[in-house]
Amino acid sequence: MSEEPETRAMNMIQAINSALDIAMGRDSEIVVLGEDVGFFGGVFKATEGLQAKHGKNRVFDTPISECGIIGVAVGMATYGLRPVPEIQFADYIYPALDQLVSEAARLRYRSAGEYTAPITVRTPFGGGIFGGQTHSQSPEGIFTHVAGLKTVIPSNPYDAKGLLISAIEDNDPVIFFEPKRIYNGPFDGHYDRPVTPWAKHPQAQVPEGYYRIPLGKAAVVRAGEAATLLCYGTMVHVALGVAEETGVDVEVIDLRTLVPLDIETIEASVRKTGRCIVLHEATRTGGFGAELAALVQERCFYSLEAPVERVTGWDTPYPHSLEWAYFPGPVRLTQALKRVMEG
Amino acid sequence: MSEEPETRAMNMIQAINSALDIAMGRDSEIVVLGEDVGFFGGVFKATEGLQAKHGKNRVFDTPISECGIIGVAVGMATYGLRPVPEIQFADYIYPALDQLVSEAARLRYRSAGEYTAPITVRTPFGGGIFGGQTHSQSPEGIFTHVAGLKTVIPSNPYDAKGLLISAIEDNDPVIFFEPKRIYNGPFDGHYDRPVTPWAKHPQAQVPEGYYRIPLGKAAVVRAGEAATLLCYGTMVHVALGVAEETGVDVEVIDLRTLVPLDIETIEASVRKTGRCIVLHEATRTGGFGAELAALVQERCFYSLEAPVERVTGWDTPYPHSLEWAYFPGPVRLTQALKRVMEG
Amino acid sequence: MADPRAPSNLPPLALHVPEPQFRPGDAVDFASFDRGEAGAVARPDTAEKADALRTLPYALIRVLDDEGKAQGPWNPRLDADRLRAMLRHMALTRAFDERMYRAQRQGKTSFYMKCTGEEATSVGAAHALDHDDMCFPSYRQQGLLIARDWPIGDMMCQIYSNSGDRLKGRQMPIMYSARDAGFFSISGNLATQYPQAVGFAMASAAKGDSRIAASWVGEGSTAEGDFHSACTFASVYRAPVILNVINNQWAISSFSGFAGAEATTFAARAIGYGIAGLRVDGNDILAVYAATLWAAERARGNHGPTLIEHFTYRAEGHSTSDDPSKYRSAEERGKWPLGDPVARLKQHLIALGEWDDARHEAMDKELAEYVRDEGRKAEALGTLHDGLSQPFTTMFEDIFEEQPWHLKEQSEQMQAERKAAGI
Amino acid sequence: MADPRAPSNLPPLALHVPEPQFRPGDAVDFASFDRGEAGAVARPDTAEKADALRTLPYALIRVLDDEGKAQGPWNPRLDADRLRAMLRHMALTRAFDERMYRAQRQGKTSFYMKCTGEEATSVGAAHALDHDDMCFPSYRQQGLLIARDWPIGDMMCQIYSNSGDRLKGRQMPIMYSARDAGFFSISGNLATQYPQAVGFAMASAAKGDSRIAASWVGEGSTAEGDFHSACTFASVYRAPVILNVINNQWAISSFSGFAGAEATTFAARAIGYGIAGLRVDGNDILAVYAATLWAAERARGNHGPTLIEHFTYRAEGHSTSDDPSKYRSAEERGKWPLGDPVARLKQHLIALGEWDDARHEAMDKELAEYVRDEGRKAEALGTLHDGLSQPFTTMFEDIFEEQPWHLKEQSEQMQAERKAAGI
Ligand SMILES: Cc1ncc(C[n+]2csc(CCOP(=O)(O)OP(=O)(O)O)c2C)c(N)n1
Ligand SMILES: Cc1ncc(C[n+]2csc(CCOP(=O)(O)OP(=O)(O)O)c2C)c(N)n1
Ligand SMILES: [Mg+2]
Ligand SMILES: [Mg+2]
Repeated sequence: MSEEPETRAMNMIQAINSALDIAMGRDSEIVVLGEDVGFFGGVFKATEGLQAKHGKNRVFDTPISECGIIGVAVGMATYGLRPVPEIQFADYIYPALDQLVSEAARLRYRSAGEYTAPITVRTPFGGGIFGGQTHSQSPEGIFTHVAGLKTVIPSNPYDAKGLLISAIEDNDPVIFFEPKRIYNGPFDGHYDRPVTPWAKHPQAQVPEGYYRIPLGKAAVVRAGEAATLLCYGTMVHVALGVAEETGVDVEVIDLRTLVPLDIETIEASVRKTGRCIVLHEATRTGGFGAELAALVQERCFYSLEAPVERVTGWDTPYPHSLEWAYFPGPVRLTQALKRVMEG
Repeated sequence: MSEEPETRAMNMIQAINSALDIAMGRDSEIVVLGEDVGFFGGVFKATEGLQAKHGKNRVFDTPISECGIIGVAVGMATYGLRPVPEIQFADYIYPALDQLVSEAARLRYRSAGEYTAPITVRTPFGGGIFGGQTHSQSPEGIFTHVAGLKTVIPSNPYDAKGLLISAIEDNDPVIFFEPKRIYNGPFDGHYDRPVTPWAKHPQAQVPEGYYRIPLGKAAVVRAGEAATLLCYGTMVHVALGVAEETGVDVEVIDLRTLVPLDIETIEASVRKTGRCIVLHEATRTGGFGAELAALVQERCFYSLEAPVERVTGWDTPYPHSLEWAYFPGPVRLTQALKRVMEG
Repeated sequence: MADPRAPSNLPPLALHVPEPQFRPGDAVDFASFDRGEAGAVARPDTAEKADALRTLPYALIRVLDDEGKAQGPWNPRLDADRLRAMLRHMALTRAFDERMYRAQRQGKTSFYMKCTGEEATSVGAAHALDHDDMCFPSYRQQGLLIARDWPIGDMMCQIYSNSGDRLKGRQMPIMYSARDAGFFSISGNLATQYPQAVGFAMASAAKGDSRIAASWVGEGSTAEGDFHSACTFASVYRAPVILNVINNQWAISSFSGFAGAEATTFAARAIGYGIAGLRVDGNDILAVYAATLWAAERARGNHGPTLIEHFTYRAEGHSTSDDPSKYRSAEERGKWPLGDPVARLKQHLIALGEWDDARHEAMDKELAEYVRDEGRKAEALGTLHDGLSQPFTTMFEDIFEEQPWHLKEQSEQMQAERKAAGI
Repeated sequence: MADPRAPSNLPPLALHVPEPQFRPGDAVDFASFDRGEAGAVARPDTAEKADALRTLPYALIRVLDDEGKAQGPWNPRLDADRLRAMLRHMALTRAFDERMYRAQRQGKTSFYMKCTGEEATSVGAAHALDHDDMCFPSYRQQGLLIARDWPIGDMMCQIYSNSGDRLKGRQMPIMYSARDAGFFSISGNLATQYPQAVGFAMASAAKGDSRIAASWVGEGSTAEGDFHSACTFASVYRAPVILNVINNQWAISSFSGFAGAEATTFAARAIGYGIAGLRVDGNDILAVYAATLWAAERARGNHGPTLIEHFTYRAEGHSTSDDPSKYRSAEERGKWPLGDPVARLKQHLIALGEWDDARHEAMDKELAEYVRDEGRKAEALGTLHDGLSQPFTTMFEDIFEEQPWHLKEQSEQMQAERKAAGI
């Protein structure tokens, strides 16, 4: 959308940092708060330099209270600000759940539009960094179930910046999950191979300036005829990797926004391919993959040649040393693809 | 299971009260705690008389802190007690979410069995009492997504007592959702007709003594050939009502336990009927119905004659005055049944 | 441990489970309660450091004595017009409560909550705040709206979920929202508004504005984590906020001991955070006014937040769903040692020669008629069970700013299904 | 509001955002910090009512003076064997930290956290508690395990997620669980153990047992709602629990001001709940021991909970993922006005004539060897990246007591898929 000037190779952290900086420069109501986000610039460095540039009134550290972080963000939004709180790890978002579910998500509805909560909660999620069960979780399925919240998950630097700017400018509360495994480079699930840095990836060419990617629009990142792979975040790269390795002509759809979902793109693809696999790192039971499978079979039933498969994390906590046995990587996807193609 | 002596007509509150009383009589480690549960006996009277009988060391009021209630319950369980905390309304469980998800659910796993959290969280849920958005929610879909929690939902007094005793005696944390709309009588969704009291219902004949209904086992509450209706709690009665009204020969399955799910009973039924509707009051997107639909199409794909339908609450907060427009009652189910039978 | 020691001869441990003084049927005697003298508590400068205020939370700030005279340094010295306005606002709040309580009992709505006996805590605060200060109330601060002259007809329409309800019938009765009155949307979830108020105040401060924020919770609700978040953030950022705790002694059936009142005062929570804490006679509107004004001045001068405990009594049931005779002595209300806030202000005005019984009676009559008339007008727009007053499709609005496809579809599905079913 | 008033001429509001005294490159001078005199703080009776203890949280309880002499009423008068045992436990903790830190740097595991400079706070507490008192630690209390003579080899195996890891490689390094040592399973979620400790203590009290509970959080973590829940429940039920706050001045990059330290002490939080609060020199193991013993006696006598702030300094980075030179002055550690706990106890023992430099050196050498030997044994059982030490199927165990069908299926699916893929 609109002017895309000078580009520069950025990793995801740099792209997110740029999104925050650019958005703050354009709108003085935007404030950034969270644990260690101020002087230090965040444990992942996503807010680096922002306090020095935009001042302590707009970028500041908080007490270690996720409940308080979201609670004060809602109050700041009531005043007229546009807060962008960071929750240091998605695993630590639960103490804030009441403020998110009962407050931020409900405010517009219960006040019939008198009050709104245009806040964007940034939080790193997902595993693959040996973080054990409390630095690896993917709790998006809790948020997608809550009426009134939007859920956005980028899979590359270009999208991360454009989606984050859209999320911040959106007038509804958005949970913006950042797949921390791919902050520094795309990851196809082959944990035993060297990491490719973003620099080599086309989606790492990020405009320096302002641009938006609309919420609610998926991207077909690989067109294909054989089967539809629905994914987001890190799993996009696993899907693309398996497409290449297996040579199966799959269509890979990066959902980018889970709520509101781009149902049109999904339906069009499954109608064409007749086969579908949904992917996520989160535990399987009740994950967002269940919703995707339910929707696809509801809406494309008569086009389906095989049941919709789910390739997901197991229904276990994310284990530390066994994390590659938990992670739904190429082995699991390849097998599922086989089943779906035969089904 | 086992001895079922003298029975008496009980409503659900009385059955729950009896379960607590009987269980406490057999096991001195069981304690009951929560807001207003002590002297007063709970805002729905489920714990009435227990403090007088079992003493203040075993039945006591708590500060209004759901986080604290579950936190101390986990600690008491560590000591060796078997706490049965009450959360006054399921809508108020969010402040306790971290203690439930990150602690109770994870304890056995993360300590490799050294520590466990055999707690049973009782909480009234669901709408139909003009409770507005904060006394009507059905958040079961959040808990079924969490590895390590069991989720149990009774639909009648007999089951309520037998399931609650099993839940309390279970060595894992259980969230026991009580459908408050049917505390006093079954409810088929015809809100404009007089309430039938439980007394007239066969499942209200409850043994005075000890018995258990195993967790993880569904009940086929109506056998049929035309379509499978998967439901729990209040919706069981809506399903049965529509079966009667429409004369369609549906099979109604009361799931009773959502995790672990009785997949065998579900599969057998859908294989037979070839059609399936899942019902719940919770919001649709990402609700437990999505999991059911996903599972059914995964496992019974080649038996299905029509897509699995979801009859659920809308993706809105539970509205106060429009609650019957939100509630997935007979109108909505009848239409869905028509579609499924035609599909 | 390195070196286990011999067992002690200490007594076995015992769990202390609080028990209120009086239960149903008990004779009530509050003689052991020390009210202190009206006028006895010193009034520190509003710029005083919090360290120097550490004894304040244990005293009870009282202005009106038993003869209705205003005493001591906290006497706000209000003119008679202001006093009469406050009296009227309290009386109107009470009349409104009476009527809406009856309306619920008559089946016109699903639920109601009175604030009887606690009117001073919100009316007094509203008079001391500036009109554009932002209020984050709990569900028992109807007095704020009334003291800000918000139309009671609008409140009634909300309670009836009728066609005049600006909240479109979505919220339970009394869950008002009134942006134009600086009154935040009430939540059913206890204490969530507390950190929100702090956030508002932080935003106002960050912007160099002069508006402050105030919030209210019941003493029972202070146990929630949100209370702690609010106090912590308020202390850390010296937020210009007034955090009110309405200690009306009861939280549904649980007495204040289950929130910690046996061990200390709620005002003393402030000491733990290093912020100012006041404890006022909540049935003495002059004390409430004075304390609020002190806290507001302190906040406006960038001296930080104040926690105010309003010591009062919930004279009626928790709500229309409650029966207090089940858990407390019916005598408590009559023997409450701090009297009734309306009666006490009336006595004060009479003592000043600015009021009399006849005028009071006339006012009560006028207000009852006013409430009745407004009630009729509101009822003409429908009551809860009259049938639905809002178009069905409104249910699917305001979830997001723009309606996404799934809600659009669901809205259409509902309409189609109702049509198919012939309704 | 009823009656809007004229705008005031108060200055605009301003947001206060705390800033630590020193940033990278700053010269450090702690002269303004008032340590107080060793031995100067009175020691109240352990049965004293909390009301009478309200000044204690502002004093700093210190026993060891600058000459290494034990002073005043808090001197626990321990015999030399006990003192040497404590010294050894602290030294072993430090040696263990050193080695495991290096192991992480060598790529043998994913993560490590030291407690350097804070050893006294856990070793001293463990010595003062009874062996069967239950500990609910945070992640920086390895000293508890070591002081309870838990095998360091077991800890190492956990850190390496190797075949000797009783936790089956499921938890991040240092997230120990040791039931036999009365050491609760460590959580990654801050402060959740605090209300759990209170619940344990409540259970023990309800049963008439004599075991008490103790818990630990960092000063940063006191901001979590769980801290408030714990203090509230502890106060309401007078739970026999010791609530420790390890104020090591830093929470990752955020100094204690972001948890409220600019406004008051963390010990003062206790006053807000009407419970006992102590503030001790956390680098003085005799003070830590004495305060813990006082609190334990108080708890065992049914006089209720105690909150203890241990004033100390996090001498190293937050964890192996952290680089403190990015946000604080490197000079802080050296200039810390309360010294180093190992050095101070050593000095004390030497002053008593019960220790000397040669013995100290020998001890350090012996411990280093011991740690190295244990390390080798542990490494023989594997380190993190050696390949997986646990059977894959263990991943699906212990989620529930019995494995339900879906986990059984998933376990089988995983095995089948790996087989199909030839791995
Ligand atoms: C988070 C949450 N937990 C529980 C409730 C149920 N509840 C509603 S009011 C109430 C008592 C509140 O007492 P208090 O704070 O003293 O306020 P009061 O009613 O006395 O004004 C309770 C437990 C709730 N609304 N929200
Ligand atoms: C609920 C939660 N929020 C955030 C974190 C991330 N985190 C881990 S340690 C830490 C700092 C804790 O500081 P403090 O309590 O002072 O303990 P210290 O590390 O100094 O011992 C943070 C923010 C977490 N683990 N859990
Ligand atoms: Mg109250
Ligand atoms: Mg710290």
